[in-house]
Amino acid sequence: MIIFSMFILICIIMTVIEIRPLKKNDKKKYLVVNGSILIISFIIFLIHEIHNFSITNLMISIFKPFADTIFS
Amino acid sequence: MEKLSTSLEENYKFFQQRLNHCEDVEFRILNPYKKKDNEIIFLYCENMIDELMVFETLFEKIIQNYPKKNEKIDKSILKDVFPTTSIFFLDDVQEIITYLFYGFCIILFPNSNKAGLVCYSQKDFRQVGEPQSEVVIRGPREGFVEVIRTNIALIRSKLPNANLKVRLKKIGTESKTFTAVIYMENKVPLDTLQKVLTRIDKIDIESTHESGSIERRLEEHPFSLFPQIVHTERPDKLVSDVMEGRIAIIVDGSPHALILPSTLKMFLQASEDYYERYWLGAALRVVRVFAFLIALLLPSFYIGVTTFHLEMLPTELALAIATQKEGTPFSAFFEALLMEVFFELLREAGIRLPMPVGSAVSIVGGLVIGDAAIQAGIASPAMVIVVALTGIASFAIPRYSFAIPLRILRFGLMIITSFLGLFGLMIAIIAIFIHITSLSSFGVPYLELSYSSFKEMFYFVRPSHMKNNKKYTEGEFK
Amino acid sequence: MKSLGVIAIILVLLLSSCTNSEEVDKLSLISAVGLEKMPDNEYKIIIQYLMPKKDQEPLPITKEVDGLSIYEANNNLNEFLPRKPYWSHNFVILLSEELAKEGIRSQLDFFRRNPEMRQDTLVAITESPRKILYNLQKQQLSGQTLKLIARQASARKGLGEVSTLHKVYQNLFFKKPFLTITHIFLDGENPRIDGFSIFDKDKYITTIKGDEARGLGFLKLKNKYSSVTMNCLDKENRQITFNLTNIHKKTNAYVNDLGIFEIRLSLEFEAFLAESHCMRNISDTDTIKKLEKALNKKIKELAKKTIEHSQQNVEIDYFGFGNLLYLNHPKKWKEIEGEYETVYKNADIKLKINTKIVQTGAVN
Amino acid sequence: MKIAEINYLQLASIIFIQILGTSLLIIPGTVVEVAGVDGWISQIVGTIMALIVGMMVFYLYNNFPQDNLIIIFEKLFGKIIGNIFGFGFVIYCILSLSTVIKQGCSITGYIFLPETSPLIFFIVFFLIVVYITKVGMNALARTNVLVMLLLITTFLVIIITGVPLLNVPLKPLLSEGLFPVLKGSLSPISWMGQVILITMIFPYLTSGNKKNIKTTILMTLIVVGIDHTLITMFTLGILGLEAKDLLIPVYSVAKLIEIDLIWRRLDVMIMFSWVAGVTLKMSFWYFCTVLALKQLLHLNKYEPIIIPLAFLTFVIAYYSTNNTVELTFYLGKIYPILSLFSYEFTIPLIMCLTLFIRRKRISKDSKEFTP
Repeated sequence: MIIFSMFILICIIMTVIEIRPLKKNDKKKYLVVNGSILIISFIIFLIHEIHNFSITNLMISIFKPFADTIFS
Repeated sequence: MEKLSTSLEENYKFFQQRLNHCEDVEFRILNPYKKKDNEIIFLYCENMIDELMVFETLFEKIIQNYPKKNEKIDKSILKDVFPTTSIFFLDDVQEIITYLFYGFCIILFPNSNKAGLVCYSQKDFRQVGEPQSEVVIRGPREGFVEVIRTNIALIRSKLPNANLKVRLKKIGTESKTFTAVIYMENKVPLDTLQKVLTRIDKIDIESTHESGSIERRLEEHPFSLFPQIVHTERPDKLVSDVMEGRIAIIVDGSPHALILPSTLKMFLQASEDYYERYWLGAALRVVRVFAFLIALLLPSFYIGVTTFHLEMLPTELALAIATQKEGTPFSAFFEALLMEVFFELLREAGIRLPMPVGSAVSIVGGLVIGDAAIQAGIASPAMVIVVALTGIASFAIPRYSFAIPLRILRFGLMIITSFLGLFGLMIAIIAIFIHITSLSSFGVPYLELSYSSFKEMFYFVRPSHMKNNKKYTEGEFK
Repeated sequence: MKSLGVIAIILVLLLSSCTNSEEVDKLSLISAVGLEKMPDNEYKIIIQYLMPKKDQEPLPITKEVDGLSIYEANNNLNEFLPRKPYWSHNFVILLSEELAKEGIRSQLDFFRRNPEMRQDTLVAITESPRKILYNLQKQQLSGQTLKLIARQASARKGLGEVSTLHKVYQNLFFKKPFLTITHIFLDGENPRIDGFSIFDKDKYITTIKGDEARGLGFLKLKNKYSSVTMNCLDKENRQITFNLTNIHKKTNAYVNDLGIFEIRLSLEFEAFLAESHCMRNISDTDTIKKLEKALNKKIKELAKKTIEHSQQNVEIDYFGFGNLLYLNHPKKWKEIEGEYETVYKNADIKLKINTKIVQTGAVN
Repeated sequence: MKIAEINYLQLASIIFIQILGTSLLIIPGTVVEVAGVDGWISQIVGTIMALIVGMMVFYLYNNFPQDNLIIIFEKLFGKIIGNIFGFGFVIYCILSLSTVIKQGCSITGYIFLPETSPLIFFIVFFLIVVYITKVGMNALARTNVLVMLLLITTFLVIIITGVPLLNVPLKPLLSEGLFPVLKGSLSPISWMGQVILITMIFPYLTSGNKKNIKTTILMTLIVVGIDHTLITMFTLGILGLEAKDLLIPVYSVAKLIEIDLIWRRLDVMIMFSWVAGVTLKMSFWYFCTVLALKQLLHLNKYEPIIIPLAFLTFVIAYYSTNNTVELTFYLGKIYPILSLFSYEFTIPLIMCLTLFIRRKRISKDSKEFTP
């Protein structure tokens, strides 16, 4: 957990470093894009922590009937 | 004052003032009739010049042809003295002073705003001898010296051809060092040439005394560990590279000529490869590729195998290593680190010391690294073999500058391997190769695996190359 | 700044990684292991490991541990062992007959799952693994020696293939497994290999020794040497020995219309005369023809002996004829799959043997 | 900025590593489980089907040599539907990439460092992938050639040293009929259908003429198909149906190989080169994902979004499957369906049909590719 949070922190810092020297107009755009991507990943992380549910689980539950009929 | 004035007195005073405390500069006034406005002033730097020649040719002849008492002295007098046009006139003060220190004799006339310059330059420098850093068994024994004129002469004598162009540039705002860009006009790719010339013009530096400082400023990736410009002391190597369409740069005062664009394989080639039998050259290159890999990877591979993947070894060997390891207090990583540091220390000490003391260091070092460390239980014999092999492999790389990144990277790889095993090693190798392949030297990829480059590396010897240099101009640029 | 970030990540990585690096001198290399059954479902494992000491020949040390499972016993080892057991250099797994009777598939599971384990480890059955391992203790590389013995014995004596872990499992996945495993006897002090154990699926049945075992080699081996000794043509009490090589085997199995399982086996050998106690002059082609004929007969006799033994005494097909039928005629196999035992018992096995004497050695 | 140039050898190596990077070790297992002894026939069927995908890719290249997939979508389907397809492609890329990462991490973890926390592998792969993507396509393409040589050597070593170990006949042929073979071929098709990813790098193929690019794509697919077939044949021939029982059958084959003189145990060396392949595969996938997202969002540069997007991908990968059983099931049964019904077969087919029908009415004024 500690490693993970440090990892997130470093990722955010690196992103900020990357964006900082850009022009003002671009900066806003990249902030929005990067921020939303990071938020999405955080939501995925939270959902997994709370409900133990991931996208792969979703895929498996959707496609399992197909798979069972095809590979029976 | 930027230009000379017409008054001789003013000029004289100016030079006196400007060259204050430059006590190697001699002022001589020639005024046989002791009459005003009829004197000539000579300036020269006495250490840079052949003084005897100045007296014998210049002074005596001028006195012989000196006009009558009533006639005015004029710069046309020099025309009578020198039939050839080995004299020229300048009025820019800064340039005149520069020429003064190049070894020219400056002649100032009354009522003239131009000074005459005659070259009497003579310096006593090192003779052309065998190059120290690139020794060959078979091949020419001459190497570059510090004087640029001698160096250009060495190249010219090998290629008396009008296509060989020598362009002189001056680098350094203070030192005004002569720098020659040498290339074959009909072979060099023009865009590369243009790039090199513009980049030389852009160099902003106060003074330079060695081509190394220019090398840093020419490279596209100056912070990379890997050198991107080959330097050589051998005229034959330079000429054969120039014949391939590469560009050479010679800096006055440095016996190391730069060759660019350079690729990784050039660092693994020795000029001898082309003089010996083809098979030997090809085989030696394979050996050098192995030496490169061993120098980079062997210690970390050993750490990875003995601490993570003992199953890779045959049982007997595993047992033998374990038996040797028994009783040594350190972990394999620390042991390797210690021995590598020992080795680097010894190497550094051996290079700096004068020859007789140097051999003493190597004897002591051999004892320390070899026997004593094992006897004292600091290192296991297997580790000593590994470190020694690594050292020898790094000496087998023909260019010293290319062995430096390997020495540094080796330590990094050892640290990563000690934490992550062979997995970490592989990841680090990929990172290194990604870095190497991302480098380029004047638009030419530093390392590119293709059929033609492979063939060039191992298969074709240079003679056929000389006839058809398309491989460099077409093959590598794509 | 950027490089600072990278350095920070690398530091985090390095400081946090709980790696599994083990120094060489913190491991004990296991070279052989034996499994025995204890009462109360417990296992006794006998482990022979090498612990290198400086300036000393590493001799194997034998220890015994108990445990409910083999993995647990492996962990229990460290009750007295100062080093981590390391399985990668294990060469031999010995199973006691008692244990093998319960089915070896489950007993070997630990060795299959353990990623350290090599799959070319020798698996052998013996009466008492313990005795063998204690007797082997004086050898420097005990496990390796035993594996080499097995390999040489299988090649020279014609006892079928060396049964490695991989071969055992490969066999168990066949439609009709025909497992035979090297059997190690204890002859006084030394281990000896002169026979093999036969299995019904993965359960140990019995062990075959001596002459009865010899036939398996002819039927199973490919391109390996083995020798045949027979009586001389003219003198009854003198022997002549041939070395056989370059085996070409053709087999065909099918079920005929009457429901009888028929197997056609044709074997071609090249024979070298290795030793002769009679007939100093064999340059005559007629003699060679006669010898070839006698050799054919002898080999047939040996093979028949083993086949008869398998059909009559144990009633188990350990040659893989059933699998052969499945490979070539999967439909027929399905028909007789249920009552294969009885079908095999009445099977008609036809042998055709053809030997060519190629060389007579250095003496003419 | 100058567009990186990719020559034929580099293109071939990209396709080669992109498919074989992970499949070299895994593919026999997933196929043998479904098709049994006839797994190698499944591979041949899969290769033939993959050639169709390759033809579709070339058909797109033939018509849009200067554009990549995102722009082609826009040109073919208009702005709105094109963008929807584009975002779908990004999601597909992230999902596929996350399975690649998961495979890479779990297999290297199992073989190299079984006692180390799996997070370490994710962080290491994260770092190297971010670094490679930052350095760019040129270096990636050149390193690909190097690693392709390494993988081919590995492959040849397995094949050549495996010959004496072959002892299980590949019989009976088609005992269960043709149906299991076809079912088994789904997984190879989904693997080799990943060749669709090179639609993202069309603009980089500047130096080639079209015919040569066609041969390069198809020949590489055939070579990869031969590799798949041979490796499956050898796995079956050496292990028999035991291959069903094993987590990574090819690794078990490698464990049996003995070269007495040089190396007794070759398996780690084989894993060594596999790690290189899987790293480059990940990097290429990630490069395409970043490029696609950058184009969809009309950004100037892709460098600033590398780290956040990589973080998202690695989080998804880290939390994708809980154990190896689930991963094997997902890879063998779910992923082929998922990918073949989306971007590996169906959508390219729709694109080609659309292109064929309205060939003359494709809008020409659309934007240009910028790296």
